[in-house]
Amino acid sequence: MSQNVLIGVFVVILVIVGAVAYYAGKGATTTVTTTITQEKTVTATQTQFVTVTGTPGPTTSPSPTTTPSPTTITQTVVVTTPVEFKGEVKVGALLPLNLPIGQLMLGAIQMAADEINAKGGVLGYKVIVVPYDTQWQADKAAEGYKYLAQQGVKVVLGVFGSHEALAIMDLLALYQVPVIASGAVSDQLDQMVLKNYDLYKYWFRAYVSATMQAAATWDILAYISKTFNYTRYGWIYEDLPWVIPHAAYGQVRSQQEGMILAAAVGVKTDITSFADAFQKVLSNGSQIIVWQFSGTEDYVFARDYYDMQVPLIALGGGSYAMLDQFYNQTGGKAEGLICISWGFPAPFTPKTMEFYNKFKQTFKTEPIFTTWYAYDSLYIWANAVESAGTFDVEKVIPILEKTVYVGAAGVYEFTQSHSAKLAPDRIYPVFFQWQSGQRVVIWPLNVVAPGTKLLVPKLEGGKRVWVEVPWPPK
Amino acid sequence: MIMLKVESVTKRFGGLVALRNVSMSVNKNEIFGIIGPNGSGKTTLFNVISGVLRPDEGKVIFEDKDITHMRPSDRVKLGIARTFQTIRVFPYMPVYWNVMVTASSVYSDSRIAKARVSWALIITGLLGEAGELAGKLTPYKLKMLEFARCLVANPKLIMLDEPFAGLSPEEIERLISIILKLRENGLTFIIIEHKLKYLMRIADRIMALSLGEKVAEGKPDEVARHPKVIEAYIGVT
Amino acid sequence: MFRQKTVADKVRENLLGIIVLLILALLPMRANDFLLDTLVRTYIFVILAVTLDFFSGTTGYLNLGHSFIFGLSAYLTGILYVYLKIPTEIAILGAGLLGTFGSLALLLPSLRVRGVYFAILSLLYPIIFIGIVTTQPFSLYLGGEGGLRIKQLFLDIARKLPPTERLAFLHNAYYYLSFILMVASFIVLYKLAYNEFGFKLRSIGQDEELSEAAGVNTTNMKIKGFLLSAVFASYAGALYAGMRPPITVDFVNTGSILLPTLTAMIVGGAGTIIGPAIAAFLLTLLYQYLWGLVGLWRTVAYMIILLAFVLIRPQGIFFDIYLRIRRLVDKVIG
Amino acid sequence: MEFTLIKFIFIFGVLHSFIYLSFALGFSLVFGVAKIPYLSYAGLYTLSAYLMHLLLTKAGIPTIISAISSIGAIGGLSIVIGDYIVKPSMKNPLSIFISTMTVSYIVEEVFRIKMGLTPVALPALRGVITIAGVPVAQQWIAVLIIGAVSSFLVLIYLSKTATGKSIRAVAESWYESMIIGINPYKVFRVTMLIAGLLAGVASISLSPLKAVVPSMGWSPLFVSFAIVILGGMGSIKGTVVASFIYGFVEQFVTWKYGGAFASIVPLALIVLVLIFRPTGLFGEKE
Repeated sequence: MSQNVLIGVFVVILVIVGAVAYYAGKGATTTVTTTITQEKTVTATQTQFVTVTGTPGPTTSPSPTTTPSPTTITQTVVVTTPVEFKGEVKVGALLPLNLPIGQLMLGAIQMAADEINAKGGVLGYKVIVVPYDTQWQADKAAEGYKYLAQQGVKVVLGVFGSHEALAIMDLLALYQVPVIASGAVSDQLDQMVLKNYDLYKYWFRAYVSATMQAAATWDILAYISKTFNYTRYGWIYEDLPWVIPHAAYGQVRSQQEGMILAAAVGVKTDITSFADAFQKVLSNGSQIIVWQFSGTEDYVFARDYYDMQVPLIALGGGSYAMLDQFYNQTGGKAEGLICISWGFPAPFTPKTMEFYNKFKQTFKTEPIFTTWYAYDSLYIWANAVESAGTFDVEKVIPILEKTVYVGAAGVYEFTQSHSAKLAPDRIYPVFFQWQSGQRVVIWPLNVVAPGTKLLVPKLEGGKRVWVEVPWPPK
Repeated sequence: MIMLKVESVTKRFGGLVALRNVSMSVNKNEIFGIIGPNGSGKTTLFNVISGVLRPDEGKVIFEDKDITHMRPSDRVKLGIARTFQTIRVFPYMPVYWNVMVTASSVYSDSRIAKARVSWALIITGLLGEAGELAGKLTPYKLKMLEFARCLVANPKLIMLDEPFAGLSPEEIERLISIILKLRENGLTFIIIEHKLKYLMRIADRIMALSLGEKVAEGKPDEVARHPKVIEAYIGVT
Repeated sequence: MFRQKTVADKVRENLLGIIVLLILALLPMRANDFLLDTLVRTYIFVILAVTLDFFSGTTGYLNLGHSFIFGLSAYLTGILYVYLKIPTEIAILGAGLLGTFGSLALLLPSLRVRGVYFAILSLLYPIIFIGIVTTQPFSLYLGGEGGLRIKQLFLDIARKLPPTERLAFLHNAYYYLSFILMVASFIVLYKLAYNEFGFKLRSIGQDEELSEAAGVNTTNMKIKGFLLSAVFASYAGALYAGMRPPITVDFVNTGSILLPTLTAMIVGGAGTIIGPAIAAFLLTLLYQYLWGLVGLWRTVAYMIILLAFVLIRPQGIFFDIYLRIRRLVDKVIG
Repeated sequence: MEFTLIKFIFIFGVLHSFIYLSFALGFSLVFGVAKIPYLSYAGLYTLSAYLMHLLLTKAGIPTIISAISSIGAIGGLSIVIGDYIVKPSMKNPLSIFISTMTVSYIVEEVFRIKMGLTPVALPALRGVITIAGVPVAQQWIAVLIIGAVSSFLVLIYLSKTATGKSIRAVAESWYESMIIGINPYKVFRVTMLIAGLLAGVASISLSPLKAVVPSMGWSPLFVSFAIVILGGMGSIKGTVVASFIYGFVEQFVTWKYGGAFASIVPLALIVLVLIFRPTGLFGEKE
């Protein structure tokens, strides 16, 4: 009996795996492009996998991931635009594909690759994106970097998490495959590049560091506070390690700006009520609120911001508060919230709206923040390679350091520490305010549309009313 | 000489008193029987002696050593081995290991332990089943297994809780012969038993419990004739 | 029953294992770095599965806090390196030991709490640990956002070598370190699990009261058994931390550490040591390579396969398969 | 200030306690009755929220109907899980950890892949009412009422009806109940049904308070675990008391020391309780 059971087991396994693979492959045709690239991988890799298992030569890489998944998709593109390629060049995408952001970033990178290939590729070589799933874990990220290096990728893109970045930092010098990260905001990374250039020069970040993020938030905070003579601010933050740099920067900057941290309230990701946070902030006489989350707290925050009728300006950032559907999802309770957005659908550069529209109609959702930078990062590398005329790292890096690239998210110029420069005319976040369902840009001032109004809350008989203030103020 | 002394032990479970001020003493190399109707506290007394339960009052003294607060396992090492009323073995372990577990925790030298185990298995006639899972054995073999587990502990005192229950007359005779032989070799027994006619045959002294109190103690026939015992045992013998 | 075994007997008995180990030991000659990397993680999980099985599989005390032991020593490694400036190589040795003793914090409740209560109680440990590590002010000192960053094991040595040899050196060093630790922990625990020691633990699992009455000092045994399982687990944690910095909460994470381990133990056949080892080995590789097969759907596929395993053979399937193969081999060599 | 503090702690303590009660109760039933860790609970919790979302948006069914139907569906699914996933793996209690857990993971992953890119929001009552000067969203009140009513109904069911009594009998002792002629498997299925329904109710009343994401099911599961263990397995009374203790302790810590510690302190508390009372507050001694 048990004999049959055991045979049964393996049959079952095979059937299941086959079924899942088949379904995944079929589902692909109907779903959006990233998934196409993903699922096409399936069919492609299956054959690959079979051959590997068929001839168990350890010299051939045993990983079915070896198949450059997107070949299929790029080929389909190629079919439409007949371009002669000299050959193929692989670029790695090291991303937490088990998170939405990872999938969106991969989609953006793939989108960039397709566009580049449609224009004839890089140095006449067809760009092939090789994805690797880090599962948001440092160890897997390290394995992924080695794997990609072994696949002969010329550059590794993505790298969203700071822990993932730190995990691969010491490998860079060993493998000499450069990284153009989008995300990984830890300032440690910048320090490392500055301290030991030779070991870490392969690291680039087509995004800003945590300190710069904090700086951007503080610019508008300081400006608004000056305008309305606020001196006490309350800070509501997600108590996870990523906010530590913001706290550190806040301590320094608040003294320069002559502001006092009236209340700092840390919350957990699975929070259900901000009543206590607002109560503390209000009772400590704060005049303005700064909020920073990375999870789904935005929704709860917006709800309680309205329910508690909090009569203070609340500016800050979350993962979803900048998305267009947020206002309706909260039933209009997001009214008056000021949100940071590291990429915004407004004609900052020629590329911005083009990318935004294309991305949105492909993925049925807006590009979440580092998605913009993932898209640009491939272009940055491609341009550097084009102007270097070679894929050789040692030649590409100096050019990257001098690069000034006009991308979808803004204008990229790398600092001493190989991080994108933060400045209103370079990379800079947009701050907008939710005004009756519209996202009205209020910062930086150079992009504020004429006739813009800022809604300032005021308490009248227990009810919160919005006072319209012309913006920017005279 | 006295081997085991139980001094005015009282054990309560919540409100109900399982043992009230029971005292007894067992001499070396004798077979001491304990009788009494169900719920008279026999098994509780066993649990107190073997350390599974701690008495609320009173003392247990084994070879002039107070063991009232000693772990059961340490008592086994001292030489007190017991069986349980409802047969208890380790069902998913081979017979050999059921016995070896005890042997190896009593003897530090594993060779002696092994020798001891094979000796016990031979005496109890389980050598054939040494490799089988204990759960698969017949009731008689299970009793023998429990018995063997007592033997390997190099015991001075063996406490059997209803050893004859559920055995055929022949099996009982076999068991009795083993007990007597071991007794000749200097072991001491305390036996709880309902089948009085067998107990009377082998026991030197008998104590009768009723509702947690000692009602009689002495030679088997005396106890059997004791009015309180008869009253307690109406319809049993 | 007590016949002394000759060397030939021993070899014949363990032929299967010897062959497998030989293959694995010689693998680095042919395999590529990625496979080695994957295997390193696989071995770590084999160690975890075996250690978990040695205590929980036998005594029935389901220790859902196993990832706590693993992560604790990982963090200790980081702390030793960052705050006491101890080089990684030595920090690992120290942290393994400290972690073992630290893990006693998890054991002590088990001396009173039984069954499912112990399981949940031990599950709370990693959760609380993560909560503490990610919360200010502790998070300031325990790594902040990127995790505790320590210098990779042997990195200095590697940098001294010529570029061509560096990678090979690192990979082989890591591979063999984890391999040796895996083999050592497996052999030690396997031997123990099938002699008096192991059967005493099993007796606790089957009837703790009886086992005490049969002369086994249960408290003592539980502590010994737990420490034995903890020492290997925490050395695995420290070693892995040294090989895969930075140290983040992933080292404690129930999902990423405990889950594969527990699964391997159950699907492998609890208490058999070798079953879980095989299960951990195959399942980790399966999960790794499912990516290539079904892409994003890997977790779903993996879970369905697990479900199939469990429903077909709740007692654990890999041990049976092992026995079958072994009997086959015995037949072949007569 | 102190007074407002107490006021807030009390109000939100009550609110959260009922939340926890509403999902811990169902879990406690399964956990106590069948002595199985019903990890599928997380999956059911997530599934019912998404199911309702789909019914609303894709099928355009009115809110109430879609809510009720999704709850019912979850209840049925729970029975199916009980029959085809839990029961077969009962031979080995350890296996239940895996078999029930896989369900949760499959649900989570499927929704993560299919619609995980951005959270979805369920329709909530938007209004706000003021209790003793504390503004509270009507959704909270809805949760309070629903949680209270459902818990109350379950408690009545358990204490009055025959099946309910038998459930508790089984909770006391599986075997003895079989001896006195209760069919444990029938009871088991009823329990599964109730658990599923409660999971659905809790999910659908709570989800509007926050966003719906694929991984939303786990934290309720963990809290339920903690509460059931704190209260003592198989003791409904224990569960009720424990969820109030948990709710108030958590709120107190939140207000006094900040939300960061609110998720740690109650768990640490439970560790202590278990060390001193190894079978929880109301659990029966071995």
